[in-house]
Amino acid sequence: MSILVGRETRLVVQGITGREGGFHAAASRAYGTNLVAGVTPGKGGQTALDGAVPVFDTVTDAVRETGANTSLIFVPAAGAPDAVMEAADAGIATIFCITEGIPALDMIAAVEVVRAHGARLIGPNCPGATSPGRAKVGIIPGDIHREGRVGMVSRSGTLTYEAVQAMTDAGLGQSTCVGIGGDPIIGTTFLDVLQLFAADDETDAIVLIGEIGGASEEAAAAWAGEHLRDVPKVAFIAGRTAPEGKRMGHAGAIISGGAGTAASKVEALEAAGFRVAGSPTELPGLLRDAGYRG
Amino acid sequence: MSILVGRETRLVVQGITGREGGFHAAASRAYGTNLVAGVTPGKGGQTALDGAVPVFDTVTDAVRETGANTSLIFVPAAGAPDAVMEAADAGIATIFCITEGIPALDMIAAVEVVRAHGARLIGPNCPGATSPGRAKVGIIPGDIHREGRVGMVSRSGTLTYEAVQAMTDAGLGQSTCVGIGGDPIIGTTFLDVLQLFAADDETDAIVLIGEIGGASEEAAAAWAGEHLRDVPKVAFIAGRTAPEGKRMGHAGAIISGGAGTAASKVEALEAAGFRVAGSPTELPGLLRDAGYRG
Amino acid sequence: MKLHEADAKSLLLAQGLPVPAWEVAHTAAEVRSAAERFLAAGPVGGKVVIKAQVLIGGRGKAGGVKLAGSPDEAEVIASQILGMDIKGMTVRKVLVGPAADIVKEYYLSAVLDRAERKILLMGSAEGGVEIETVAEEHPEAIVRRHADPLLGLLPFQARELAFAMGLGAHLKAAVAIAQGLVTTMRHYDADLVEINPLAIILESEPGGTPVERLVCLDAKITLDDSALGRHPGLEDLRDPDEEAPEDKEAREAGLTFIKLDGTIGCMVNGAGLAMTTMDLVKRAGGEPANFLDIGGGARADKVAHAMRLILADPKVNAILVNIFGGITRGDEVARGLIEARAQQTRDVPMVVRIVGTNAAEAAVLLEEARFQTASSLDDAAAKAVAASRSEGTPA
Amino acid sequence: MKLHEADAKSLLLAQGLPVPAWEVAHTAAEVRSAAERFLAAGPVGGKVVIKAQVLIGGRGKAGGVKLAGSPDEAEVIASQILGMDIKGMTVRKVLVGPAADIVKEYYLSAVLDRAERKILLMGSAEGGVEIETVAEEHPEAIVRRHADPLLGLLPFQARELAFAMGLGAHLKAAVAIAQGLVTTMRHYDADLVEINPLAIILESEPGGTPVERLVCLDAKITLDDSALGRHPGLEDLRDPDEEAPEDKEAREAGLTFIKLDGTIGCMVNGAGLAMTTMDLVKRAGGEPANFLDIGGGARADKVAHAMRLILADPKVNAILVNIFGGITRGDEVARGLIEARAQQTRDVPMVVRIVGTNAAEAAVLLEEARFQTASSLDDAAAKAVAASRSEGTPA
Repeated sequence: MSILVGRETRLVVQGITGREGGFHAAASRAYGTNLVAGVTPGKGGQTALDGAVPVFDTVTDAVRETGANTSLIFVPAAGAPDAVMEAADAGIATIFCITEGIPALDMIAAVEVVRAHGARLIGPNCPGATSPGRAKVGIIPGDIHREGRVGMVSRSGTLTYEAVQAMTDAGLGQSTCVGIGGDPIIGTTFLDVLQLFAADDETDAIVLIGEIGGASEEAAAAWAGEHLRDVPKVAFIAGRTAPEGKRMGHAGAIISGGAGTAASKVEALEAAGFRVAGSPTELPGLLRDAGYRG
Repeated sequence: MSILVGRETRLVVQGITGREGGFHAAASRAYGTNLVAGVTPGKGGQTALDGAVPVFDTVTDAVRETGANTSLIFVPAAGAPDAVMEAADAGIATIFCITEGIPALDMIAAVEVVRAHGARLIGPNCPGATSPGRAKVGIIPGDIHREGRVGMVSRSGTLTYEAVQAMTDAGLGQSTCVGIGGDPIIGTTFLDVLQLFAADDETDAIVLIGEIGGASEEAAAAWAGEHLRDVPKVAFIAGRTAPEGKRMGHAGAIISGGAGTAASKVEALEAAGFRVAGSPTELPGLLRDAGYRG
Repeated sequence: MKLHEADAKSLLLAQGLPVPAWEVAHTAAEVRSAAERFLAAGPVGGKVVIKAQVLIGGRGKAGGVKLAGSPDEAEVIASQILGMDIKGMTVRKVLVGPAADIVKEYYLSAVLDRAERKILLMGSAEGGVEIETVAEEHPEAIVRRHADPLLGLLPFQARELAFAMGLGAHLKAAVAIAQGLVTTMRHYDADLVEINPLAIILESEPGGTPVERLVCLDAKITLDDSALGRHPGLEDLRDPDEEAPEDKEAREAGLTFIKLDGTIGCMVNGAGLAMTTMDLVKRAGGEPANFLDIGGGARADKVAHAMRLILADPKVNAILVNIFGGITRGDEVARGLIEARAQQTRDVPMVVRIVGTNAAEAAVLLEEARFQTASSLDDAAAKAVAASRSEGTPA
Repeated sequence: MKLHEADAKSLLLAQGLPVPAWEVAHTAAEVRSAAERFLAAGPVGGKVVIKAQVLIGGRGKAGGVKLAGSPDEAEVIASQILGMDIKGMTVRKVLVGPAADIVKEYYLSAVLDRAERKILLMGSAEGGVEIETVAEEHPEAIVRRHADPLLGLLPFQARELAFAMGLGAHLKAAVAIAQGLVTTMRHYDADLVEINPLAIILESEPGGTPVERLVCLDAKITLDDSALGRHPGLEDLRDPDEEAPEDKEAREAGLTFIKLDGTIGCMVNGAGLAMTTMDLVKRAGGEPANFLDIGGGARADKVAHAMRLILADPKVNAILVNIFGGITRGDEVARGLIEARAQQTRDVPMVVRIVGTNAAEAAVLLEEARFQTASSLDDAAAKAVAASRSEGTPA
């Protein structure tokens, strides 16, 4: 088993008739993901991807007609929190929200509704997840992956790809690669993903890609130090040289008053047994140093 | 065991320093209920009932200091829904709200919050519950009861007393008597209470006191017809002669368009095996006719 | 508290919902001048509609809704409708507006769902008829969706409702209206907000091109009486005809009083027990003259007030007082009865039953004052009916 | 987006929170006349306070907050503060108001709690100092309470917070302020609403009796940039000094640009990768001249725009372009670079790395145009640093 996405994934894409939605729905499907439906209010009854995928007006309709269990959301920011709640209410178990630029307070309510429904949200402002050779849900380029047993989690987009590529180039395949998103309020944290990897019998090593700001790397490290003692694990933190008080694009990447600095994160990770790389390209070597033989 | 209140009850009275709160707190205590605390914001550190009961600023404080598990609320309507949510948030398991005149939509949110906390709300606008000989939480006069094995549930106030008195006069004691309240939005319904009685090994017979309006008697009857087939059970419905379209005091007691009439309720109850009395005084006799030998 | 259509429409409009123009008129002359204005604007169908404003259903069937093609005709029709009696209610005002060119009618309402403890939205493509009729004849034609108990009607819930009602072609308007119903309900603490019909109508754009629009053609709102205190302005919308003067007096005194047609006055504490008392009076062969709940904890003066209300009805020839003391103290009630009898101008036989809190003290007072008493409720009802019969109908 | 104290106070006032009077002044003369008005009203302490309005902490220590007892003194002080440099920010305006007679200071703020995904209220009886200092030295002195994620800060939550902060004697005001902070946060989509100090001050009633009142003496609000689109009026409150002109130009072009002090211009897609690129430049011995994220899916014209921004900095003597195509197409970026070079007036060595989507097409274009390329990020950083060194600092 992989985590979050896999052969059991039955995917519905919300916003499938939009430019990005259509493009990435096609790419996910081309990768082999079981794409069963699309949703665009008002386009129910039509099809997408040249007739291959039925489009519904509501997620409830899509779930009822196709048994979708996973959703991928490309709805614009103004409607994205509603799309997330719609998916949770329709019984979708795993919801990926790619949309960026969603006001943080809108996500507080959406995350709470998802939690009340017992569903899981990944994102928003995330690139999705890929379980190489099984399924890809999101916008991570499919060809950078290689099948294997390293679990990777990151809150960046392209930096994730960089790290995945480095692993693949070094011959280290991945069980699942998850981008959790860089926004202040996200559905699934580093800690949540580490817990999933810990319970996954196909994941033998961990790569964590963090960045400055917030305290989620520290929280994950604290848990890993206790529960993942014997798992080979490496990390990379972006923003070591970022000046204090400046916001570097991601809402998450702002440092103020010493909390959330690269130094504090590196320290926490090393204390928990992570080897911390100075460049993404060093990750594979450090993982082998940590005893990973995959 | 009785239901809802009993020897395990550790009661906190919210609004204990008010006139009604103080009066009924004293009466509940005099009955033998384990009254452990009172709450009035701003009066924390004082005592109530002549020094017998410590008063706290918040329910959280009361729970922490006294282990209260049941709350009785006499807070005025404007603050009562907040008091209910406070109790649920503080970890109170069973919340009785006596307050009347609470706007219905306020209760929708409060009931949802209670549900989310896994707590139980009885009322609002209810007289509370008594488990004769064990505990009394609310405003039902204590001396009308008699210990026994009949479970009684009603959505009226004084009509409940009338029915309880009739039972006691006839020598039929009660396991627990519950007034669920007459408002449109209440925390615990007839159906909920019947389910509790069904699971209670000290309740052998059921008395249900309904009135016109709504459909909660019908819902309870449908369940009882299936699950309480062999339990002796009787009912009384008030408002058989009430004119259509007039609101008879209780917000709950309004008939329109044929739904919620006394006739529909009597029919549903009889179909479920209830014997329906023409007067509260007939309840004991009918219960004996139904085979109850308590 | 029920609102008139025109007032309900004002509240909907204030919440941003689409409601076609209207005016309220109290005289035929006002109707004529309103009709002139609306007809001058050239409505699509060339007519105005005149609708009786009464707080009761079925005014259409009763002839309370009519079309007029000219100011003259409007005036004539208005003079027929104004003053008309519809199920016991006198028409004192009418609503005048352009007659809509209806393409299709729908039904949409927001109500309290007591079983689920949520706001329930009910919609149907079978509009223009009573929802109870649809519920009986085509239950499958009714679409139901609950609003989120904490967040209200979310956009996706409104969309689901709109699609299920077949309003996909008017999605944006349908979503706004459905959310607007819940917003209206929450903003004004309404029990019920009903649009029947919600209609697609044909309007002409400035250039003359016909265009379809989804609008609220009729509106019914019932407010939660318990919440009126925090909406003081809404009290002004109360129709004085909705309640009898004595009902109003009672309400202002903190009593709940509803006048009925019988001869036996009833004074009870608690609504359920009051209804039960009426039921038992009827069962014993009598006819209750009123429903009267003095509420919990009533003092002597309130009891005396209640007695004056009962005696104001000339048909009353016997009185049954039934008090089960809990919060209410029996001796207070007894004192109120004694005080009231001292003031009353007309002698009516009275049967008093007081049990519960301070019943013993009450019994002493009642005996001293030589009231007829009863122990059980059945006994009290029988005695009151007997007293009423022996008195006969007063002149 | 950070707001000045005066603007933050305006938003709090609009939400009904108690904020003592103030005026904003841009010149010493304006300060003098404001001081005259406030002193004429006879404030309890007989003084006015003059506070530098800068978007950075520590202005008090820097001498940006002073008291004055007369209009003359106010004018002198204002002329000292206006134009003052505080941590690199020039003071262009000041806030003037009556100096409060402070009985006790508290701290209260509403912030986003990322871990819990809720609004977190933090309060402390240790007001007037930086909360970070309190957190380090007396962590037990900080009270925390989460608002309900769907309902906001409920009254009981606000009461718990107030009691825990020791504000039981000012319960009603403390509850209103705590709830008001959350209301303000939700109403304007703020990330942070901070009152430091929240203070009990002594005021004199009309009769002259001194009375205690809980008020917001200072206010800091940070708005969520992602939500500014739905609060168009708030954009006017942006301090033009908060961002450099090139940062603003970039923002308006949909780019994220932050000017730094180094010599190597960076153009990257994605914030995390952009920071990583900077880190690797530094690790290779260079100094990045900027942070620049062209975002996802950037087209050729956006890339050209980004290049102009980089080259506008005369210190830039080498450029590193690092693109990992996902949504972004490598060939689009390559075309943008070629277009930009055709327009540029100054020749700067450039190292380009493009991988991911359409990287092969990009490679062909870049080779034709004779760009220096790199395969790995480390390689690209090393080449850029080498290029920068060989160029030296331009004149």
